[in-house]
Amino acid sequence: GGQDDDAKFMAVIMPSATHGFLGESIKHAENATKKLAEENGYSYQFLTSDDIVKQSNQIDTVVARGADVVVLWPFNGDELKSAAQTILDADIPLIVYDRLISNFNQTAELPGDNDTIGEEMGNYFNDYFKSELAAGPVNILEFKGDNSSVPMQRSNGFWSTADSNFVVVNEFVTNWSKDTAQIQMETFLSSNTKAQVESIQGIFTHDAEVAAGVLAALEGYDGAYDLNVKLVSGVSASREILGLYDHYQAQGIDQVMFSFSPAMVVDAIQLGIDVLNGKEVSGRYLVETEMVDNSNYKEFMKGPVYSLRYSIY
Amino acid sequence: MKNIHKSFGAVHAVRDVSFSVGEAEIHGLLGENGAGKSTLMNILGGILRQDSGQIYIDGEEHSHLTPVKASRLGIRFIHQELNLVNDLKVYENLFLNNEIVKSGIHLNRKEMIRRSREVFERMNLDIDPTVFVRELDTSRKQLVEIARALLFECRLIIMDEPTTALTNEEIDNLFTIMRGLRDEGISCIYISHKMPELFEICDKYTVMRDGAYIASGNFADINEQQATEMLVGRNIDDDVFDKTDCVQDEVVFEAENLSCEGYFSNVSFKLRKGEIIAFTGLFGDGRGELSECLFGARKATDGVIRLNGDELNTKSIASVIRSGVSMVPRNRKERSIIKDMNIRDNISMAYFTSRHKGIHISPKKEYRRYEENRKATNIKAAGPDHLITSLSGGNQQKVIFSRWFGLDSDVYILDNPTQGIDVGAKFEIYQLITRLVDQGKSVIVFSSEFPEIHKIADRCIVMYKGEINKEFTRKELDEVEVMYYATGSNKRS
Amino acid sequence: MSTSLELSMNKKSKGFDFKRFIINHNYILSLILMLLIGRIASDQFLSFPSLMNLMRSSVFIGIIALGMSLVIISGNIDLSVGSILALSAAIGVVVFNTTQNMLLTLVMCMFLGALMGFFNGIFVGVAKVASFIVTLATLTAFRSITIQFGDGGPQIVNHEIYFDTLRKLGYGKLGPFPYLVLIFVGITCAVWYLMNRTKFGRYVYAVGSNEKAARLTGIKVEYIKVMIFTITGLLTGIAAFLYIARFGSVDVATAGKGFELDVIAAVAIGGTSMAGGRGFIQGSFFGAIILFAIDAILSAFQVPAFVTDFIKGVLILGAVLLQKALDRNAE
Amino acid sequence: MSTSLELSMNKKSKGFDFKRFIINHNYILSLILMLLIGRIASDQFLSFPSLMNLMRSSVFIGIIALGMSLVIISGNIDLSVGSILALSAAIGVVVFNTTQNMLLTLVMCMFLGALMGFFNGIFVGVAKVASFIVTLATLTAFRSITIQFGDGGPQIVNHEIYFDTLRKLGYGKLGPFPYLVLIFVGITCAVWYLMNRTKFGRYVYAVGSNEKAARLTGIKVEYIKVMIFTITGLLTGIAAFLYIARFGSVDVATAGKGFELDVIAAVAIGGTSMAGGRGFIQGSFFGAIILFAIDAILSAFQVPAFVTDFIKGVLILGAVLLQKALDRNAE
Ligand SMILES: Nc1ncnc2c1ncn2[C@@H]1O[C@H](COP(=O)(O)OP(=O)(O)OP(=O)(O)O)[C@@H](O)[C@H]1O
Ligand SMILES: Nc1ncnc2c1ncn2[C@@H]1O[C@H](COP(=O)(O)OP(=O)(O)OP(=O)(O)O)[C@@H](O)[C@H]1O
Ligand SMILES: [Mg+2]
Ligand SMILES: [Mg+2]
Repeated sequence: GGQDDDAKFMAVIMPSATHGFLGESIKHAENATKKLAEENGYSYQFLTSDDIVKQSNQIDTVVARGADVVVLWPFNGDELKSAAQTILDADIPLIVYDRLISNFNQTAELPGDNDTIGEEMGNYFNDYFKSELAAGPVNILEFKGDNSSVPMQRSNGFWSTADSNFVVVNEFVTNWSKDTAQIQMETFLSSNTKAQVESIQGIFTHDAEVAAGVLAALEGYDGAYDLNVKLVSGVSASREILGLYDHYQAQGIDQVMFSFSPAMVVDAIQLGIDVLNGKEVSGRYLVETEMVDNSNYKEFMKGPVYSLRYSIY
Repeated sequence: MKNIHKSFGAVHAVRDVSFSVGEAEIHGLLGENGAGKSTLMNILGGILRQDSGQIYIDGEEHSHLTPVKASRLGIRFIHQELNLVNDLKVYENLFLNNEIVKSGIHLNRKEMIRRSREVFERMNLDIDPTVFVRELDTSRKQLVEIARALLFECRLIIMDEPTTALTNEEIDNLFTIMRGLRDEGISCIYISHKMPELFEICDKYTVMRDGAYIASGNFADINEQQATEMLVGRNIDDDVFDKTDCVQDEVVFEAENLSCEGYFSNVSFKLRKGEIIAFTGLFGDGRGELSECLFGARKATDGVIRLNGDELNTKSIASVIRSGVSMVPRNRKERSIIKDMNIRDNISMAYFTSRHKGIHISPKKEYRRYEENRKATNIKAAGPDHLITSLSGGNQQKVIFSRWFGLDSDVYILDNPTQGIDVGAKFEIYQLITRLVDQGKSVIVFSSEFPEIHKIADRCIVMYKGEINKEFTRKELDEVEVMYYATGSNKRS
Repeated sequence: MSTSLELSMNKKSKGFDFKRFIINHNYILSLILMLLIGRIASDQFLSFPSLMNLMRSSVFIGIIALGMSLVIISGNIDLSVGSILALSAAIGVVVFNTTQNMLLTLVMCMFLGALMGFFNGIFVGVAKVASFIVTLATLTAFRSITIQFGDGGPQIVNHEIYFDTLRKLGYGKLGPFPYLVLIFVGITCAVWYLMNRTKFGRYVYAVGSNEKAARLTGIKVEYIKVMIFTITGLLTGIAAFLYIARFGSVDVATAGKGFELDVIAAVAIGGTSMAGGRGFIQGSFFGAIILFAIDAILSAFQVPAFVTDFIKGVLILGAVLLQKALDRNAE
Repeated sequence: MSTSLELSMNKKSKGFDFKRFIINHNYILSLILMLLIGRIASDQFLSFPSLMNLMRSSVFIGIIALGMSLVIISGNIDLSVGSILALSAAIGVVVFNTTQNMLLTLVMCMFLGALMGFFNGIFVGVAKVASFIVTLATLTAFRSITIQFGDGGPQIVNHEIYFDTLRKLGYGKLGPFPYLVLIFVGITCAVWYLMNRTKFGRYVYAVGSNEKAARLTGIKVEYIKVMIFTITGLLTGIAAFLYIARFGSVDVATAGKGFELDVIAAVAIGGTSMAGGRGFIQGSFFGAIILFAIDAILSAFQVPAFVTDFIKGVLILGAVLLQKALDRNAE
């Protein structure tokens, strides 16, 4: 929308929907862009792409079109640095969302705090397994999102705080997919030795969908061994996973999710609008994350983060 | 068929042809390459739709035929090119799209195999219907193709050059069956470039030239000479072929105890400068493999090949070509034609692999090479940049000859060089071959056509079951004798 | 002539040819090899429940691989299966949530799958565009529709009803056999029958081996191609229904993503020639199981996540090379 | 016979055949169409800088597409190019950070690319495994090595040095022409020369058109196939170097992911037959540009995010259908 040539012009550039979290984020961002820009009488362009070559081309295009502000969710922070530099070189304010661009002077950034998420999760595991850790090694499994930088940060954060008595028996790359995670978990349970299967006490994952797959596999297990998994963790406290907290607690499995709402991208769009409105915008706005476990999930579902996320569905 | 017209773009392949076949008659259809025979038959078989004209079957008009309709009307078609599915079994091919089914969908394999056996018995053939077609030889594939036509009730069988890959004995078998069919009231349309066959089997003839109807009548009323003149439209004196003897003493090419396990063994011969040796024999004599071994296209398991006294390096085909041996392979479509390429590149290809220095190609030189070859071999083509597939069969073969003649090799191996080409084109190819030996080259021809061997060969080597059975000089050549040794009759008694 | 004929007949042995059998069906060899290797890593590996689990994991890839075999035997390729699965399943979830009728959901999934396959088939068979390009385009387009349909978020089967209905199908067993495995075996038999005992099957081979010859016998090649893609879509639709039953939700962005590569790998491991014309349905069945056996082995040996893909690539190549080696030996 | 030949000769016009030209080179038509459509959406679309932008973004896909054309003309396919790009580029970054030598980095990228291509070529040409399967396996395996090499994290060119060296190449211009575009055009000309004015080019066409006949004219088919894949790897290596220059870092997990599909789409849009034997190098050049023109149009028209891929799929199919339609009209 908005072909009015005199109006100020905001460009929003995001990756395309490669997994559920991005899909929801795009939905929120597209809605917010349209709504906020129209309310304020600005024109806008909302773009998604599926690799950095296209994303940097989109940057070139909006720079050439004379954007007045760019809100960028880089495909990969560092790979987009060079392209993002052209935005700054053209004296266009730049808001960077989620991914970190190292050594960079963007106008403002809202990095997803993936390191902190990992660290907090490590701490939570330390507390949860306090007594077991005191007794000796605690075996866990790790289910990664994919091999890109976001899951790397979550893993690194986790292992920076997690007790050295935690032992990863096996790790899996799920590509953020519930079905892949579930099949991987089932395969683990049915193809490893009794000692290994029974030794697993905790499962650390990077995503709520992935956690849901792991939990489904545990629930469906009908093999001969005794499972001892007590805790499954994940990121993004989605409606679906929260709905299963009681269900799995009844089976003796606790969950902990760190909220990471797809609606947070709206804040970045708002900053872009603020720039156009002439407000001073600069610095770093950390995207807040909240710990949600069996003890507090009901309050969380009444809170603002949760309700904003599901306000458009 | 009345007033049939058919054009392919610019080519008016069939022009106002009318043609009729009576009951219980074998009707020979004659014409040069590209005369329009296959096209006319494809119209009758429902594969092509005529531009105009009518088709009457039993007096009723059926002008919009499809292959399915045609076969329902009792027309069976044996195509000029093999049309079998290599990855299906023989019986499955025979019944393809005519399957026998039980309860609606279930294939009745037993019945199909039984009926396949029956038809092979009738044809006096020993082919197992449950083997895959890909495991059969060309000749047997052709026989399967024929069997497919005989399998079902029919009124008319169209045979478009059914005998190109068959041995004489197989041809005799086929003729016996055809006569049997005629006695049952079934008619045949028989297309062939081989005059003796036509005269032997056919009752009536129709001649086509350049897509037009020329004449028809009874074979009893004409002789081969007249038939040839009709179809060529000019006078060719076929028998007077000036083969001068230009054999010199020097041995150019020599094979010693050459063997290839499972195909042939202990083949030895010496080829002299300016000499033409013909290899002949029957199915399974290993000639095809021998020709490949001589060219380095197949690894011999034992023995040596010498060229001008030195052992020939058969490590790669390229090295064989570079040493001075060229080969025109059999089965042009499969082994020679590079179908997506123009005529010029098709000619130049062997030159590139063996003679060309450096990597750069100069189009100018390519055009010159094309022009020289076109003149030398009398290729009739619209231009060097047209696809080779736009040419008629005979002209395609001349392009392939040109590919090799330009190399100035010492030895030429010609494997079935005149397959499926007409009398006129054949004549020109014989002239090309004799011109080679006039220039002091030596030639090895692999052929199963006796008239051909008779015309050009200085010596003829007859193979039987992978071994040399007999050698004839030009003077001793005699068709009956050749057959005697080719069938191995000497070994039996 | 008779003598020369005998010569050639001698070489072809009659009756059951064991060597030939192993060469044609060498995927059996590969599977046994994999299972033995797995057994080294873990004593659980060859147990019956463990094998059942292996088979149950391979159901989705496996059922689609049956369809893909038809496509590949006919000389084509279908890259869009993953997207077909996602769209059929996403709509299937909505249908189920609305009607709570399993049969209707199944029918809907099958119908949608078949429809998308039909669409591919029209472009390949009738418009005669290379199947690689058609399905490359629809791979993108169908996924886009799915995401649009799901508004970017997951489609989830109503929790309570799921446990009482679909989940029973996805997790339940008949005696020791999971329903999913029984269905997989059943569908494999049906497709095997289709390809080996009906006219249609013969036509698929004929089209893949020699399209021109097929056309000249009066086979409607266009129609066969449309059918092949439609059947593949239909089978993918069934897989989509089972997917819902097993996972209870469909993430519109990731469900079925990249399946095409696994499916094609399964078909190739099963011995079907990429050039068309030759292949065995049962090969694709085992090919899918082998593919998941590779995963299970890697899991049992606790291979690090980053390395698994490397080893997987090597093993796939190895399985296909084994085929080639056996085939060459035979000549 | 002579008369019928003359007849056919008369009808084939000599000299320049405009209609034939448009049919063969219809990608030009597609491109013009795309540009005009884009012009409707935005008056800036046809400006010179905007066109340069378009070309500059198509450089990576475009250079790889040149190599892919060889592969496809020879009747094969290469799915591993994205992974080859990632591994070459990842190691290239390390080489550059260590030596700060651009030339050495380029050479290293080219060498690594060629090596991986050679590896593919050996399996396809010598071991005679279907290229689809070989490169499907190496697609996975090379990526796995890359991730292992980069330890899962991005490889980043040293910040200060990057801005003084490589970035100048990636962003700089010679007069109005970006360096990248000039390099792209240069390489296109080189590959065009290779395919149209050297023996090697003729061999590639011959192998794709009729492998058996090619072998019998003395062409070493195995060697040609190995060369084709090696050259494609080499070109991908060059693209990897330019990738470093333009982006300054390589994400080992995602760099080049899915490129193979874009590359193949570019080649197909450029009019190269998927069946092998036929195609134009310049077609792939324009094909890549058309592919990015489609993206640019979608951006210009502000198509909703979830729908872009759908339209893209439709447009790719449309471009290939246009080709078919013209081709059929010609008959
Ligand atoms: N599909 C086609 N497209 C274009 N031209 C064709 C086609 N089929 C045949 N022709 C042309 O039509 C003419 C007649 O061909 P046809 O195959 O009927 O000849 P023929 O008499 O059977 O020759 P031969 O003895 O070589 O088999 C030839 O000039 C040929 O090039
Ligand atoms: N181009 C051809 N033209 C005609 N007939 C052919 C051609 N090629 C092969 N044949 C026939 O096909 C059959 C099998 O040929 P092949 O070369 O494979 O066998 P072979 O063992 O060499 O015996 P032969 O030399 O008698 O063909 C033979 O009957 C041969 O005459
Ligand atoms: Mg003919
Ligand atoms: Mg002919």
